[in-house]
Amino acid sequence: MTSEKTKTEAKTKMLKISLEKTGLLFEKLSAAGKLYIPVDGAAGASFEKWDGKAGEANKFEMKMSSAHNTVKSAKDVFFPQTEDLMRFRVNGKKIEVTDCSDYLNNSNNSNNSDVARADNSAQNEKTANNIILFGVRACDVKSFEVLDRVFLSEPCDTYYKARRERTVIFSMACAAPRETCFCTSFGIDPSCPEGDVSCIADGKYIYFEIKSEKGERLMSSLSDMSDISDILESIGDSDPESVASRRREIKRRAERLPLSGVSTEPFGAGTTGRYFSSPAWEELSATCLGCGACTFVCPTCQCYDIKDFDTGESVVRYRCWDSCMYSDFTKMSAGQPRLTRLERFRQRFMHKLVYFPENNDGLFSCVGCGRCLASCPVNMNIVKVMKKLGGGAGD
Amino acid sequence: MQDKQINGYRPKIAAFCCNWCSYAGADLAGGNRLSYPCDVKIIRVPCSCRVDPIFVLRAFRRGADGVIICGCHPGDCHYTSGNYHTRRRMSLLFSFLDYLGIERERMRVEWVSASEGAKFAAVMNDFVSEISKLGENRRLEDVRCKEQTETRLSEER
Amino acid sequence: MFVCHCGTNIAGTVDVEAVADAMKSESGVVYSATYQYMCSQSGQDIIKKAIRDYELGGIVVCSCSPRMHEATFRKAASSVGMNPYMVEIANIREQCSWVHKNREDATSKAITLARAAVAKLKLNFPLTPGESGVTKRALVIGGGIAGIQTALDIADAGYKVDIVEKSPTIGGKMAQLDKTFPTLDCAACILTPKMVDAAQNENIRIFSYSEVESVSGYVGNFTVTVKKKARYVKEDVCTGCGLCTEKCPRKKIPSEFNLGMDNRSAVYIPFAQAVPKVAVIDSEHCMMLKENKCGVCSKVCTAGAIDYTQKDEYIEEKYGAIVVATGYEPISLERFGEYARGMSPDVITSLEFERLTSAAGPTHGKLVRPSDKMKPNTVVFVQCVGSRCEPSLGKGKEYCSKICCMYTAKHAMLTKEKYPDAEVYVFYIDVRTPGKNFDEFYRRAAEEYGVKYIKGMVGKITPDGERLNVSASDLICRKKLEIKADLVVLAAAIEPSPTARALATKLASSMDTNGFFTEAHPKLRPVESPTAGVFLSGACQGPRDIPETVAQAGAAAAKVIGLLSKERLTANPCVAVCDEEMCSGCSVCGNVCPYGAITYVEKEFRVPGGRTKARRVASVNEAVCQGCGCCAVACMSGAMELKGFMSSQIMAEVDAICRTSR
Amino acid sequence: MQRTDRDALVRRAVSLMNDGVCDRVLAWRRGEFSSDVSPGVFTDTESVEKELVRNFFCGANLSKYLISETEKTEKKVLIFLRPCDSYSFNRLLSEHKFNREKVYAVAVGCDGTADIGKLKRKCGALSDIKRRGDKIIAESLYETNEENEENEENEANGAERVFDLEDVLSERCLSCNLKNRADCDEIISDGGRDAVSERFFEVRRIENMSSEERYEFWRGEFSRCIRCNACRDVCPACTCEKCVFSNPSSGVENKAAANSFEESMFHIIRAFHVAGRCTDCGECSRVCPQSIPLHLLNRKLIKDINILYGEYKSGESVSQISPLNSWTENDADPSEVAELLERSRSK
Repeated sequence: MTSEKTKTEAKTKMLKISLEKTGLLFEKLSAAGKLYIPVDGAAGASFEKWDGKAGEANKFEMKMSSAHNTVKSAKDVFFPQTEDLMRFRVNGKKIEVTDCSDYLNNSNNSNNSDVARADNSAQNEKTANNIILFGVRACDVKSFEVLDRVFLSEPCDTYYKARRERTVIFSMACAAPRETCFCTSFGIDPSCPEGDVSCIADGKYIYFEIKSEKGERLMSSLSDMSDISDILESIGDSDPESVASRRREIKRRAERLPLSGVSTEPFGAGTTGRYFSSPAWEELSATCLGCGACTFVCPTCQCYDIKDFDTGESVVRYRCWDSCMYSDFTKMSAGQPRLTRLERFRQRFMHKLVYFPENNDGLFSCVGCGRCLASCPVNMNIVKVMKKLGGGAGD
Repeated sequence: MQDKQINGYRPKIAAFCCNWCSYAGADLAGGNRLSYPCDVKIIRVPCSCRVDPIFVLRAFRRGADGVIICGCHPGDCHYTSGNYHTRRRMSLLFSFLDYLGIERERMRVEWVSASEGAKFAAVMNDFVSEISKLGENRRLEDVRCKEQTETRLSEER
Repeated sequence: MFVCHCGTNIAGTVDVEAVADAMKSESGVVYSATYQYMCSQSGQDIIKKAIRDYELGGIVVCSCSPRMHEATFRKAASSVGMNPYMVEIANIREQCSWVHKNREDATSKAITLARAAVAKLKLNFPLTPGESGVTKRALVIGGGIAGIQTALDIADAGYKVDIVEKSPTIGGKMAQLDKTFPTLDCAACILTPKMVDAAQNENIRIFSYSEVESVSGYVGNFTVTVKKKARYVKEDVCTGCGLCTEKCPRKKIPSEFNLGMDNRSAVYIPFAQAVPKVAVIDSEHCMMLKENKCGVCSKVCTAGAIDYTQKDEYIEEKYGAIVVATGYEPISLERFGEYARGMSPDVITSLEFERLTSAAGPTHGKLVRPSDKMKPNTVVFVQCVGSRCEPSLGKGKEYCSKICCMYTAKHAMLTKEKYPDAEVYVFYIDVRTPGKNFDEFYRRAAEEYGVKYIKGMVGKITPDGERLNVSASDLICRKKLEIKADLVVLAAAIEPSPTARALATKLASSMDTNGFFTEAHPKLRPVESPTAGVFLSGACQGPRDIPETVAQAGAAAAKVIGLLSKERLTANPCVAVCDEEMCSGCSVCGNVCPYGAITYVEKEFRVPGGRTKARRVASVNEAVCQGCGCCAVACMSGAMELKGFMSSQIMAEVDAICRTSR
Repeated sequence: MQRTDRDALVRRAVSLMNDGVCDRVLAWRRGEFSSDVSPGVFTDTESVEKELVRNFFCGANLSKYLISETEKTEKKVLIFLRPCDSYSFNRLLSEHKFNREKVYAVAVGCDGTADIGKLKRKCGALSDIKRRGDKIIAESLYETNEENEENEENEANGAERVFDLEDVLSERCLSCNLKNRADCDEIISDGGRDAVSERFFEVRRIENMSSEERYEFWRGEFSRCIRCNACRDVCPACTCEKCVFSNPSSGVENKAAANSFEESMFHIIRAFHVAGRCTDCGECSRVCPQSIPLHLLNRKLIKDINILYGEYKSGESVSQISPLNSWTENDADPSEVAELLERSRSK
């Protein structure tokens, strides 16, 4: 590393590693915090905590998914499906309130909070609360921007913030899009994702481009470790070209996707009037089941409910994901604001395509990841809505 | 085995008893001073058919290690057919929980008539010793409930 | 919160003060006290005063079983204006202090039970019982002495009564008896007048040769379908002349009345004093019915009462009360091969002995051996055949049949009276004679008549030529006995009528392990079944003799009269209730309801958009619902609930119970 | 292609609409890709002609939509019932969920639907899927095999893969041998499939595990549950006005599978609430975004019911009563059940 110092800034921030050695890299990274990577499973890929048990000859049992395309997004690393906030304990006739911030420090993305709590004790105390998210696709990186807008704006959500700040994101250029993908419609370049460290892989290497101070810090701490120099190489002269060609290829692949032509043009701030009363909602929502599948797999959906659970000993106040598709969503003493399925269905898509950009400088709260297309039990989705409404049904 | 502890472990047992037979049977066991472990706590229901599978799960959630449902003997139900329904529901529930890997031995249905005080005590003794052998219910527990009970207990100590 | 010491019954094992103290800090509890006997007047006064002073919304009494004193405390609470259903009982006696010995454990369990009761009480709400009318008519099932007496007493009070009797005549077992103990007066002489009274009483209807087909409804409002079996004789036309029975060509059918010791014809009148005195055709043996050949009876009947085309008839009637008087049967002695039963006709049961000595019996009252119609010189009576049996033997009954000691003494005496020179032995385990003039009766048999009472059991009886070899042991003299007997009489145990089990199911009445009907309380409510409106009379409830049966029949009648005299009944308010907003009308609840208490109605409900929509929902008939709660569990959405035992209440109890320390 | 081809359906729908018998049609609607088929409510003949589709990807059971659709019209709702759907149809009818008078039911044949998840896992990103006889031809968007990645030619054309029909058929279709049981107004075809696999094979596999293994198996499956309620909302047996899991006073209400207990609680209670009513239509497993084999829960109950209380197929008739709502005097005692089931397994 030291000998490379004379080279240009850009080059010092670019490193590479042989694909075969990723297991070793993960082992190093997991020492710096909890490492999550996309892993293939029976139900498709999901972000899992790397538990790198070293097998023979440094072959690790846990392999990164080649698809990088997880069923759920990685948002629950920052915004878990359920999370305890505080606890009320009735002691005789007194009530005692405790903050659950202990758990905040220890929580991870598993919705098995029981499991999560148990395995935290073993973690190195110093790094226990650091999180490293590896292999995040461009669309998901973009989705964090949407979530940040919601949770980090005042009043700031401290629970989210604490986790977000402690997380280093290794993004990964997306070479394996699905037929349901349409991130390019939202101006996202799948070949060149944002993140703290932006990665791209070809058949032989993963290339790292350090994009933030957080990324820089982590990478240099890695380089300081012994025997890491063996695996983490500086890039050679031909590498920039390999990377560029790989990027071109990924872009080309994205352009050929069946949904790449979906246009966001007709939507955005100020279009409420155009779509709100459209008769098309009736047909679009007719077969919606009102389940929360789309919401829960969505990387940008950020609604939650706060509920109390009586354990018998005390009452735990926790929050959990909620879905605007549910009939009891934002139910108040006066009733629900959106009584019919049509209204709830409309809310979800109007929020993604109109309301959110209106309040957030034109930023759509959809990143075209295609998860809801894959998950919807009735195959009704945002693309169909956009095509129907954008195709003139709106006016 | 009166109020005896096995390795210091005391199981928690919820016993649902129908008002007409089993609850009266339990009363008779009392009347005849037939003892059984105090870990058994009885909940009175009009008929064993009032026991919803949800109650059984609720008991396990709240840390029960065993659940026993007692009703009139088949054919003797005060409400004609209540215990026949119990018999089917619980047969299926137990088999289903077993399928999910929950120890079948933790759940039981017993028919105890109002005149079977001795049977009631014997059944409870047997059930408690069986549950004591199984130990704590680990597979169908809600850690949120258990964790906090443990906190309270350690504080009390 | 009131904690009862119950003398030392509770306080001996449970630290009642500790329980009261612990409950003071329970949320929601504002008052907690203990007292020696909470159920006493002064105990109740403490409760009443606290309710008034603290304006309590509900109370928990930690005491004996709610089956004992729940009603007492509810009454006390309601006397000071509290809804009686705001009272909960924590059973810390029967289910705590009496069954646990360790004081610490018992106390902690008592606290838990108290907490569970508080948890439930917090979710209680006042309940008001519904009301329903009473049908002024009673049904008596069984036409033996128990049924007849009950019916006569009820009819006497001016209420209509129907008797359903499965055989062609009323009279039951008593009609088969010869003399009755301890007075030795003739059974027929005291029974037949009652039978006639019943037949002639204008308030009584007799459905003979009939069975209860189905029962629905509830106390005060039962609907019963009675199946009148086809007797092929028009009951209202037949004069009972008996000509048909004489002319009937099929005569070799064992007589039920005489226990097969003589024969009857296919068309028959069970016995001379039968009520109704109407012939009946036995369809199993009648040639006309079976093969359409014969028709003699029809030809000879001058009244034209024979009707081969008769069908079973179903009669539906409403009743306010039902009395079960199904009586008993002697057990089958099949498994008692050691007594040579079936090998020799001279081994008979006591009931057969009654027929042998009866003037109306097969021998016209002449006591002879069934085999050769000769006078028996040595008669051996064996007691407890099938009674007080070891359960491990797999035969007989564990209980004492109660009546055998006395009737055996009677039989022995009758034998001696007829043949003073005969040798009469009675083998017994114990002679039990608790009853007015009973012991005197037995002693007369032994001392005056010289009946030889031998304590010991007969081991084996073997036919030996014309006589019977009785091997027995004399437990007092400790020696083996061999007796050559001419006649052996077995005192067979008695058991409930085999038809009772099915009836109990129809009535939703419970039975004990022996098949006898269970009383609501063995001491305090001996003639009521646990099912409201169903009463018990006679041996259907357990072995008993005639005086006891008659006494109980009168008691049951009094209960029925008390019920029928009410204009309205207040029902149990702990009944099912449907939350119509949540009900989806799927019919599951109706499918499981054993009382048909649930019907479905279309109701209008508001839907979004200011419109209304008709939806099918369940509706509970509170007077019919008995509160089992089966529907509440069957209901998936939880729309159906059981008042007094709401899911939330039961779950609160579960929570409280499971919350305890390990 | 399917036993009842699309044109027959379109013709009937159009003529029934033109005749004024029906003004709403419940059928399947084509989407963005060949595998993208949604259940659809058609209200005009034009969209019927344009968008109605009947193919290998028509997975959705349409019966449940009758509850809401019959409320929306004065005329009749036309519904096409495949053999399996007819059971749900009967079940809903027996629970009085819709007015039969307002439905025009047409029986259509079926020879199976695809397990799209299975196909995608085999092929990655799909551009097109076709069916030729008993073969399924799937075209990938690009070759996912890394070695061939540089092959531009290959990528442009996509890779074609051929499967046997049975390899990509839904599990429920493999063991299906149902015939249409509904009292239909019209039958276009009542042809169904013949079972090629045993319905309870998977259940038995799980039963044969040790208790520990079963526990771990289900724990693993349930841990993926995100409580999106898709299984419940699609289920034709889940027709409560308000689900106990959405009702705060039920004591089990919860929005999230907060821990392993909640995960199993939801599925245990749900399986129990549909026990004896579940028609084994398999929609729960089909729609699960996390691919939890939920139908194996229901099938276990069906299997037990069959063994303990006699063969019973929910939805076979409208008048049937669920075995959970009936009884006989000689039912097995809970204490004998384990042994009885064990014995039936070893047979």
